[in-house]
Amino acid sequence: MEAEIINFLFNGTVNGAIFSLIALGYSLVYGVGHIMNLAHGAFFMLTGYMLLWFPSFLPEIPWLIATIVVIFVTIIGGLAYIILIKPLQDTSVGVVLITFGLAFFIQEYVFVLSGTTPYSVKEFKIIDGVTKIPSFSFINQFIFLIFASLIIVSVFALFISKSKLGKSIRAVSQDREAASLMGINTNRVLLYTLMISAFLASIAAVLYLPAAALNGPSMGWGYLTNSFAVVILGGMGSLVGSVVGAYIVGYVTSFTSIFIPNGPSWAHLVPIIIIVIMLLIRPQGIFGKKELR
Amino acid sequence: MGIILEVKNLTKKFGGLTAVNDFSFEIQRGEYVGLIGPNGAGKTTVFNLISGFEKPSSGKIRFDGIDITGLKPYKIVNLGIARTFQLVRSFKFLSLLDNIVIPCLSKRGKKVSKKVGAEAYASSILASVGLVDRARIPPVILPHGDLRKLQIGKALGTNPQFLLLDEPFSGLSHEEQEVLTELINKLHDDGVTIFITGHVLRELMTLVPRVIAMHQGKFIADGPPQEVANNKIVLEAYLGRGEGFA
Amino acid sequence: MESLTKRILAIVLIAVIGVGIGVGAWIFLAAPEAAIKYPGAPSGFDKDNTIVIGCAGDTGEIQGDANYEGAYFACKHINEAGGVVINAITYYFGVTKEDTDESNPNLVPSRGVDAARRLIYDKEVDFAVGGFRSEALLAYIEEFMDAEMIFIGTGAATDIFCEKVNETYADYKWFFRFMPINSTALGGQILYTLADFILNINADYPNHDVKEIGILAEDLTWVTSLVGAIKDVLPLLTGGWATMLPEILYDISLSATDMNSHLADLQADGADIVIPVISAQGGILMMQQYALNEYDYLIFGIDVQSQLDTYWDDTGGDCVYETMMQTLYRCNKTSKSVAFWDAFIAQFGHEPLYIACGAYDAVSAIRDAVEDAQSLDPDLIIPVMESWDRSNPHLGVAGNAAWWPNTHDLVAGYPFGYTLWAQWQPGGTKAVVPALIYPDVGAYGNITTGDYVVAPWVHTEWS
Amino acid sequence: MVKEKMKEKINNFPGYLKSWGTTFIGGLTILCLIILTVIPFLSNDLKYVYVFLPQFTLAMIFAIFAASWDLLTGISGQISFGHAIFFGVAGYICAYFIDYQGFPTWVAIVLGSLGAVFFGLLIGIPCLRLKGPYLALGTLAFSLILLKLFLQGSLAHIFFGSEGISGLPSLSDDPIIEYFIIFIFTIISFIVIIQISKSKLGTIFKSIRDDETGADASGINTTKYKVIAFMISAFFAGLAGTFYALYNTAVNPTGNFGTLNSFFAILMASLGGLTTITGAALGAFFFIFLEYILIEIGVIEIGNLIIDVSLWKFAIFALILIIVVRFAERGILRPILEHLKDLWDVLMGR
Repeated sequence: MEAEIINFLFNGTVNGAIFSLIALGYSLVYGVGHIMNLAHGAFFMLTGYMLLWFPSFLPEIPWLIATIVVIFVTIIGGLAYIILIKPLQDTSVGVVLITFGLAFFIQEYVFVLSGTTPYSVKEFKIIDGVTKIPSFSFINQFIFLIFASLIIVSVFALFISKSKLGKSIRAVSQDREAASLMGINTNRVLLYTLMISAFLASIAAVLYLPAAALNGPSMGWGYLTNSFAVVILGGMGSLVGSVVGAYIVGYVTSFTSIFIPNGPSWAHLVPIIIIVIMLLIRPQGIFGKKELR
Repeated sequence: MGIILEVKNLTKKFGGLTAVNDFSFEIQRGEYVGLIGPNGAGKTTVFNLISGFEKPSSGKIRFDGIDITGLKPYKIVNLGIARTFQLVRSFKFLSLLDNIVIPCLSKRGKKVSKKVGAEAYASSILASVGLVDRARIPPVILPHGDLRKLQIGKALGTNPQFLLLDEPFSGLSHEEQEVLTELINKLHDDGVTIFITGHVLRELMTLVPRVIAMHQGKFIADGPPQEVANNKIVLEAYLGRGEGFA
Repeated sequence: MESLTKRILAIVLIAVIGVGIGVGAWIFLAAPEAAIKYPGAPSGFDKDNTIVIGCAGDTGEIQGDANYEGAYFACKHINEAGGVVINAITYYFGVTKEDTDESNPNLVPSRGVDAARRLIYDKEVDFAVGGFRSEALLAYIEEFMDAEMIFIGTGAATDIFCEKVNETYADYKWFFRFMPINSTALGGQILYTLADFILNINADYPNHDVKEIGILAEDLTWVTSLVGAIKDVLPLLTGGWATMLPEILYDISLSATDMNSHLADLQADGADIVIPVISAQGGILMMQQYALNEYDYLIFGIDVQSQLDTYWDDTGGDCVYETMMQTLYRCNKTSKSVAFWDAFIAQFGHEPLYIACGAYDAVSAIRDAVEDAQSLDPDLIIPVMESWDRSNPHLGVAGNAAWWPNTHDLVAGYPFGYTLWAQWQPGGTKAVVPALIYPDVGAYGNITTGDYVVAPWVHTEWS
Repeated sequence: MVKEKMKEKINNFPGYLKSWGTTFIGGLTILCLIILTVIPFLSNDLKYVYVFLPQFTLAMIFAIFAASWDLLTGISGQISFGHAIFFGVAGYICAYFIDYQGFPTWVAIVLGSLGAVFFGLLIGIPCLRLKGPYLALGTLAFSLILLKLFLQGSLAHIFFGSEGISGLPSLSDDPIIEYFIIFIFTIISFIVIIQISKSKLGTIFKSIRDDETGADASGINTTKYKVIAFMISAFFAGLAGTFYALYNTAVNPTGNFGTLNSFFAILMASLGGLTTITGAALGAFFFIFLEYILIEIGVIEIGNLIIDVSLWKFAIFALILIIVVRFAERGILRPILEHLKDLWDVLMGR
């Protein structure tokens, strides 16, 4: 029982750490631009596959490749905004459709290049090995992930509240028109927001996937659904909510998987059920403003 | 004649803000009443509460003897209250005719439109608001004045006995205002009770025989325009905001 | 005047468009006729003298390619040996394939139906082999049955096809399964092997009781009956020694933390042996986390991906000490096995997947059946194939194929259809283990090629 | 009164048809119908009958499906990303009644479609509170829940598991008869959907799409009509779903509930141009035949480079969706049709 509780807490925390990184960017983009970016999970997945592809033509220095990949995905996020999202950002349907198309395209592109076979990218692990206590062993990379996630989230919070760009991001998220009247280039702010969001998803992948595996091109959707659950739970656009929501979803998933009979096969339904319940009961989320109509 | 609308102790709170505070008034059948107050006084909220688009925090609204507090908008419309919006709304991809066919298809609208058919009835309304020659075009290309007329046409489609007009004159040129005034007067002559808002007093003064004034969500005065205009509190309310009568 | 020129112009334009569509359609419909080729068939032979084998599989994915490779290789061997003579006419074998796209996680069943129709009506094949994903095959199998064409399954393990043959023989008699043995039989194989294995390994470790058995399986239909069988029967077979832990059925869209928590869960429950039942993506993650944490149990079960020779690299060597079912490896499973294995690697540069072995055996069997029946008529061939029962098996590279006449399912169990157990050993080599389970196989000699190695961390723990 | 009107309509019908036939849209429709009627008889070639012709059948099934999506999203403004729910549920219900209860195929088709209507009600009511992208998300979540429930092996005794239900009878063993059955149903479905969109009901749907508050203020019970829109759309999606199940003679979770099906509906309807209904048919034919062409082309060899075009199919579809949504809001096919119409007008000397 003791081991099960430690197992639940550890894996719940890892889940929370990874979900918070992915959902934070997702929530930011929605909060600032009301852009529901369905390609967010695809950025995560693409990072993983780039880690797989790039060593074949780059010098095999893991940190260098990882850095290049993250930069690459960040740029792709920016390009996606400039080329695809920006012209359509006033129609919510258009954005949803085009980001859906983008996500699907990335998925199929990866499918053509790498098929559905799973791969390992464990050479990108930052810390190898495990830390053992009598009843449980902790994977070091996951421990690192938890701390890295906390640090990144804090730095991000500082960045949003203190930096100039952060302040204009907040201004735009509160009132886009007023912000543009105050001389803020809202489109540029949105561009940076999308790049930050892609960057966070990409960092999440770089930290997490080496200790996991590339589970095929469609794995991005699962993380996207989880981000939805997190963001809907915490409130669209609420950054505190996203982090709290991420850990709630993480622990609930882990709890279901370990303590509920037949739990493992239900665990992946939990986030979707959270989405539906939250949408029906309190669409603005726990921390969200009631701006939803 | 008798009372048609009775509002008692109406209160609406948005979070910490009280938009309408213990507001009460009565309107007789066939009256022509203005609701005045500076910007942000809570006029639109009162309209939203009467027409059901918002639910009051407390208080009662009775229409024609029926308690309509908290009813859904379409049910209130089907009792005979129609409204227009301050910001022009229209079904932008439908033709003007179809824009008016929609209210004619409501439960109350159907009662009168059934005999001649919804489309014929709608085009008669289009004629009465003076847009019949544009029946087939969509509203997106209409000038602002015509959109205001369309709004009233849409309200008329539901065969109302009580009409809520929210700032019908805002953004109109002088000529357009006159045409619209004429239209509203004609409706009043046909027996429709009219309740109208405006934040510029002068416009309403010439139009209505009775005004109700509100400020910061509270009732401050009720009476003929001249009397209300000279009311000290009303003057303060307007002057305090530096708007005046101009 | 002007309107007349416009009109003429319009007519010309429409005519051009019309002619364009017409020509396009003509090229489209008429052209493929000439393009059909049957790889494997010797050149200079026309369609009439070629027995065409159609491969239904997912081209571009390992399973579909393996199916094609196996069939192609068989055709090549048959043709090199002079083809087959029917009524004094020599026939050669050709092979063609259609993409059913069934490995795609976004399965489109109509695609498989379309591929089957192309094989039957466009490529005009005489026999078909293939199938991998049960739900896709369930849709397109009907096409072959409607066309009364013999179809040999080489990849799907579910019992359901053979149940159909049994229930409505008249509708499904054209279906035979060559690979793998059905999932119930797989369960049986695991049971007998594991029961022996548990009892034997206990003898090696006097200080530790190896008896807690966990199951880690993907939550899919084909797993259900298998898991149920293991749970019920394994304790009985070990004389009540083995006890079963609650099984873990995971959602196939798993993430790393889930797999880690399942493995930790099994560790916490005190598992000694864990039986994975995995056909999809889970295996690589399982082995990675297992090797990293060095959990105190052995992995011994089904992990389809680990049959691939690329698995060692895919897991970065983490699959070491995993023991799993393997249809064929380089050993004397039958007298043909080693020769086939070496020739296949020489031809294609990689090891044959179980589907390739199945397809090879299937095509070879078709050749023998055609020769026996002296006809290409399914009605005459089916009785020949049904006559290959336990008393008269058909010798293949992957086993002695014998069918149950009423279900057309492979007879499972030594010496007919059975699977080997192979372990990944340090250095990236695979060995067929353990010697205890496979005694000398008569004329073929010993089929085990290595000794079972207990993972060192488990060895330390148990000693 | 009503009877007289009907009589009048019937008496005027031939004349109406004649005048409709001379309009551009009418003429084109009649031309298409004639082509579709003669196409099955153009060749006796086995490949033509068994491979080429069924592509039309498939395209028509997806045309109904895409049109039903267009009715809900294009006409009524309720964005659905989970249309596969209705498609899959109807297929499963149909398959269940045929395979487990031994019902005749036609009864099962009706039951399947009605089951989809029931699900339209079931999904429609809770989703009423949601708008825009939230509705998209909600419907997507519902479809994912259904997909996962049906996929679970441990629930296989309730939901038939990952292998679904198989061995269904096809509509007919003869592809030509199958073709004509679907053809007739497609025509009926399109007439009904187009008539609905042109009727007063359709006008109300459009008013809800354009301005829901305004519709409310006009005395329209928007809640009721939104649910009706969900139900009508679900019926036709369900009809397509049952035909798809019978076309494949099997149902399974990924194939029938997969998000890909919702994607297809969106793709086809957007390509043809939203709100046009007929555009959905054009989109469906375009995509089915694009796939057919890609498969026919197969593997291209350019020097050492070997490209299997058919693998790129979905990537190409996604790219087309991106381009259409980004650059051609009105769809690709409608502008083409408009150019053709100009040509026609010139030809008719107008």
